[in-house]
Amino acid sequence: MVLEVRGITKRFGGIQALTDVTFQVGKGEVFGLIGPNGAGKTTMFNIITSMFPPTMGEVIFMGKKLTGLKPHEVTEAGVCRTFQNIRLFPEMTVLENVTVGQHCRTKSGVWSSVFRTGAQKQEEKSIREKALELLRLVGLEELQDTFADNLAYGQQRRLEIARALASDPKLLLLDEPAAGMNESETKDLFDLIQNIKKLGITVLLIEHDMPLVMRICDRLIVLNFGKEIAQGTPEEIKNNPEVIEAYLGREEEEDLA
Amino acid sequence: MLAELINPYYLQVLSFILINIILGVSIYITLSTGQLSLGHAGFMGIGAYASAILTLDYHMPLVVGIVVGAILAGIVGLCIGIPTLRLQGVYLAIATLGFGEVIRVLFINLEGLTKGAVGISSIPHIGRELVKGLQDFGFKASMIGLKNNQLISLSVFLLLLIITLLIIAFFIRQTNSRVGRAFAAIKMDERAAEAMGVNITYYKVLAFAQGAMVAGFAGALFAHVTAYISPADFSYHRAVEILIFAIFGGSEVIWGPIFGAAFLTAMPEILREVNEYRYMIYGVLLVVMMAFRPQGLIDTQMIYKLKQRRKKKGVS
Amino acid sequence: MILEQLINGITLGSIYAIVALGYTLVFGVLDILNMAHGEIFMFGAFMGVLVTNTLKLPLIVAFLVAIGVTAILGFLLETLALRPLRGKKGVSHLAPLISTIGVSIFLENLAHHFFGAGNHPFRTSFSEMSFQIGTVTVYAVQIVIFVIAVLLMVGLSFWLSKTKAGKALRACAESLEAASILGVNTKKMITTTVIIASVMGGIAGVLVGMAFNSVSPQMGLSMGLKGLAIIILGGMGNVKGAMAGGLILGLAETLVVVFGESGYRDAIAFALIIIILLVRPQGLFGKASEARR
Amino acid sequence: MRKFSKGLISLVAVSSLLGITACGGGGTSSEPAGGEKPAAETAASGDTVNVNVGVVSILTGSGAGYGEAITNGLKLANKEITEQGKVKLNLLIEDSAGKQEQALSSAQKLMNSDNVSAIIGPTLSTEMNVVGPEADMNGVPIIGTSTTAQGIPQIGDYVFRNSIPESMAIPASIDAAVKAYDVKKVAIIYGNDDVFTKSGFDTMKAVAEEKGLEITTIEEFQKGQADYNAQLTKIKGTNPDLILASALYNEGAVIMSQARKMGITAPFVGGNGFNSPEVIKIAGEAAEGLIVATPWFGDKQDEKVQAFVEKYTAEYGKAPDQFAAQAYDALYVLADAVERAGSDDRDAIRDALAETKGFKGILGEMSFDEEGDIVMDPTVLTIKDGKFQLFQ
Repeated sequence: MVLEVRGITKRFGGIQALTDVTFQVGKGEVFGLIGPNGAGKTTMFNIITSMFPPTMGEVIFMGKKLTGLKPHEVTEAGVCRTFQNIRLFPEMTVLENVTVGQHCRTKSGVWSSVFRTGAQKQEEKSIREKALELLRLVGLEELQDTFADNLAYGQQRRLEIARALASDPKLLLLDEPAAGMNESETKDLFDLIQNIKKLGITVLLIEHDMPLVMRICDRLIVLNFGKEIAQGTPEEIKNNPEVIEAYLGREEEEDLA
Repeated sequence: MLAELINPYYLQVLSFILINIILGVSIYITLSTGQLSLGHAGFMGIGAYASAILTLDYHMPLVVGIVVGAILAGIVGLCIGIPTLRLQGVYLAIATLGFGEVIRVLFINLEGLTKGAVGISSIPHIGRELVKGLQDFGFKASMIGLKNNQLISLSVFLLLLIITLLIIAFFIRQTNSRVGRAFAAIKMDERAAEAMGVNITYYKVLAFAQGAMVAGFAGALFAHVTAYISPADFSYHRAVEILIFAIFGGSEVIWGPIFGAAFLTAMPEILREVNEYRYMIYGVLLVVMMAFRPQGLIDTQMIYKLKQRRKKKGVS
Repeated sequence: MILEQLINGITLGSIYAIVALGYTLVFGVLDILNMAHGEIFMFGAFMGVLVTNTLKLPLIVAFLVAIGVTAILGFLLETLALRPLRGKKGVSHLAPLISTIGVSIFLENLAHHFFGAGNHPFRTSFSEMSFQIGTVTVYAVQIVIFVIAVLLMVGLSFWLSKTKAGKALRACAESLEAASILGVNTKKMITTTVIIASVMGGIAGVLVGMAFNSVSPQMGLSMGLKGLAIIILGGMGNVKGAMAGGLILGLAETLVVVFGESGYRDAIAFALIIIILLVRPQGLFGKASEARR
Repeated sequence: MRKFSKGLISLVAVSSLLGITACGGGGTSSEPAGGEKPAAETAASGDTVNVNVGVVSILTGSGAGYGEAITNGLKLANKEITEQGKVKLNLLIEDSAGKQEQALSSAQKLMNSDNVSAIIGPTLSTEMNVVGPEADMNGVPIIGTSTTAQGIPQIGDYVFRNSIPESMAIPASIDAAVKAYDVKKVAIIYGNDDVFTKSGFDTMKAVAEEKGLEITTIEEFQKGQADYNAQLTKIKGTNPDLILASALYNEGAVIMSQARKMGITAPFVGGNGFNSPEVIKIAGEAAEGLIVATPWFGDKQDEKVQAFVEKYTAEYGKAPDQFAAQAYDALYVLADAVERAGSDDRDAIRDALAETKGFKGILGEMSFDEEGDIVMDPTVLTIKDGKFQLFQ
């Protein structure tokens, strides 16, 4: 197992955001995390990446406990994420954004940077090469010198993925990557996720675009009001009466189509 | 020819500009991780007092005094930086303001060490010491056709120029490196930087301590250029003045505070009438800059465009 | 002796509290530290001097003029220095702080120009009124200051919690966006808040002038920094905390003198800022959750 | 490296540009920089000695009031000196804004661009601490007219002052007060964050100890404080016969006002900074009983003094204070020295200044001691019936 989420419960003040959620993600899987708005999906991401601690439960990644680590230590361990409400570094160029992603895989400090040691120069060169390679992967190579702020919406989503990939993750957490994308962009995203999967990277995906989810995910978990209501393959989920009810009750019928 | 060009007055003004540039750089470093410090006058004071006391009371060489002063300010910055890390934005600014004032009160009250409000006078002067050193080697001002005071002012200026250029070069290189990118990432989006594997605690404390150290360094130089310091030199107004260098010139790129410090220091010399309204202008400047150009006159876009233009020219 | 010192401390503390109330109101609603508050306070004090000493008009006129002028200053502060920053893309949360520092520097030096650097006497027959309790002389001004401080605190709490306008204001404090969706005219509410806060500063200014017979352009900075310390002590945006914090600081400063360390009197406020921020950033009376990070 | 050299080029460009503009701004002065002694040539052309005198004073900012009085006093003196025609002094006035850095820049300008033979000023002791050593090193005689802190004349051979230091004023006034009121116990209150009040306090404490007076308490206050009640209540509790207050008149007047209101009736002794007619304006009746020692007494029954007061009032619309008077006398002392030196040579003027003995000015009779400090007997004054009077 790459990721084991064990009995996660999270309370904010009086609000129960997550209740005893447990699931496992196998190596190389694309695992979907779905549910209506406010179901606690992003909260789950925040707990996995240690942005804040769970009230109860723990997260194990490749046999290592993530709970209690600092967020950057989680990234170092090989878990990286994107954000639902895109959080790029707006005043950096596209290329620079990706280089920041490589931060925890590189090590030049103040002195080697200031004195431009051989090792540092070598490292800078390889950082750049790798960043360009990743931009090629997401199709933004042409725009490398553009400020991230000036990118189109879909491009920003892809840049965020490239930036996350730069940290050499074994597990990639994508938070609604298709949100706001048109049909052709969504198709490109589908291909991109397939490619990421081919690289041997496990993907945990939050997404509202059900056709995309059903096509790309190997397995899914469905949350509603912070509780698991179903877990299984897309086929099993589609036919689960509880899931249908949860979605029907929220007038989002077509989402499951 | 040379003798007529070298006017101690201009060199004096330029020397103060250089010291203020170093101060501008010091606040730039702190700001480059998005931390606003109103305590830089305090760090400057620590550097100045430490160096003055070491050279005057303990007869240490100037170099030792200045370096120890800077390091001490850096250490204090470290000690302040770590606990204040959990404070954000406004709260950090207020805490540093409190720190700066406490330091000033300590300067006033620790009379045994600092001579209180009366201040420390006859601090060894960089230029005079340097020229004395040269004379010991048998070098005299008249040998290059200068008067003694011209040589003194010239040596102060050149020394400060070299130091300033080194500091600027240091931080330009740091900015264009992994460390600088981490700083910038933290400034733009702390949470995203954290998620990308940047140890924000480490880099924020690093930036804070570096800023404190550079401010302390500038303070030590200041003490040895004016040869007299008193607690009033390191008040809240000084902290605001340092901040204005960065706010006016711009805090996104290092050229911003450099320009800000140079322009605002030279302005009252060139336009003496401005002096009367200097602080009123500062006040209006802060408000106007925040409303119309919060990033300062010189920003990333501007530098970027300049670079693009140069690139194009290179091609054609 | 100690009784007299207590009265001194409470008087000073009440003044601090009135200054801090204005601070805390703006912070509570707008999340902005108004660094120019001290200077608005100073202008209020100068209006008092101008009216009573220069124009020889009665004290009540002084209060009215001070209220009027500080209200205008508050309005200008909001429209010129704060509103342009609001909702603008890419403006950091530090911008209003810096902008109000700008206003404070400007006002301090403007006062220098208008009124000169020196202290101005503030003589009114009212400030001479006193009575004797045992061996202790109590001045009417001291009582008035304390009463006004309490009234303002109670009034402000009542207004915030019970009246419609106050509720709208608190809605603004929760979330400007949500308040405007709920139909609150946020622009008007914000302007009102800044004006009320400024007026409270103005009133405090006149009271200080009366109590200490001294008004100078520099008093704004010193009082402003004290006010800052108090709201950090009492919890940002906390009305009762501001009152308690003011009294604590006033008494602490007086006691430091009593125990013979008057040289550190000014340092108390600054040391308090640091200690409170590090140990209990939500302030003595704030709720812990308010100050996450 | 490329980036670095680019930076270097732009910085050099910026600084040279500033240099050029600074030249443009500075070029308005009467003498071009460079030539060894341009003034000497003009001096040779006439019978009278023609000398450039630099003035560094606060013309802008919070201390501008002092600077105004000083420059007014100087201008008035210069007008008279020119009329007398024995020497001709060209006053070149530069602003220091009360800041050390700017005072130093201004002095550098005067010494190097304008080639002055002597400097009067700067206004504050803090400024003199920075400017003095530089002037001394350049061999330019410099006279402080308002710098009263300890150690000023000791900066060097070229540094003089004609303002009486606290170490002269305070013993005189304490002496007088002790005699008149049979003082045994004194309380001290002083501003601990200001150079002048702090050094004044040091003197007060030393004098009180030397005279065997019991110090009941020492209280401190800080700039910008409006409330002195806590300190005064404490002083009141110790019931002193005399209160020594080292404060600038702005704060001092408020302290007296609050003290009297509290029922403290003991007389006050103040330092140089406390001595101003403004005290009466601010504190009103509460100012009664303030004792100060001063070189300057405007109501003195002396022809010279009255003539000065009359002329000054006619010219500037207000009565002169001690700063104006000290500056006025300083320029006369300098003119006297220039006349004796007979040239604009800096060293000659210095030597002549050092020999000044028994000079009779509006302040009284004064000399310089071997360190360049003033020697004279100050007058002790007290505030009575709403004005300064001789203390009996």
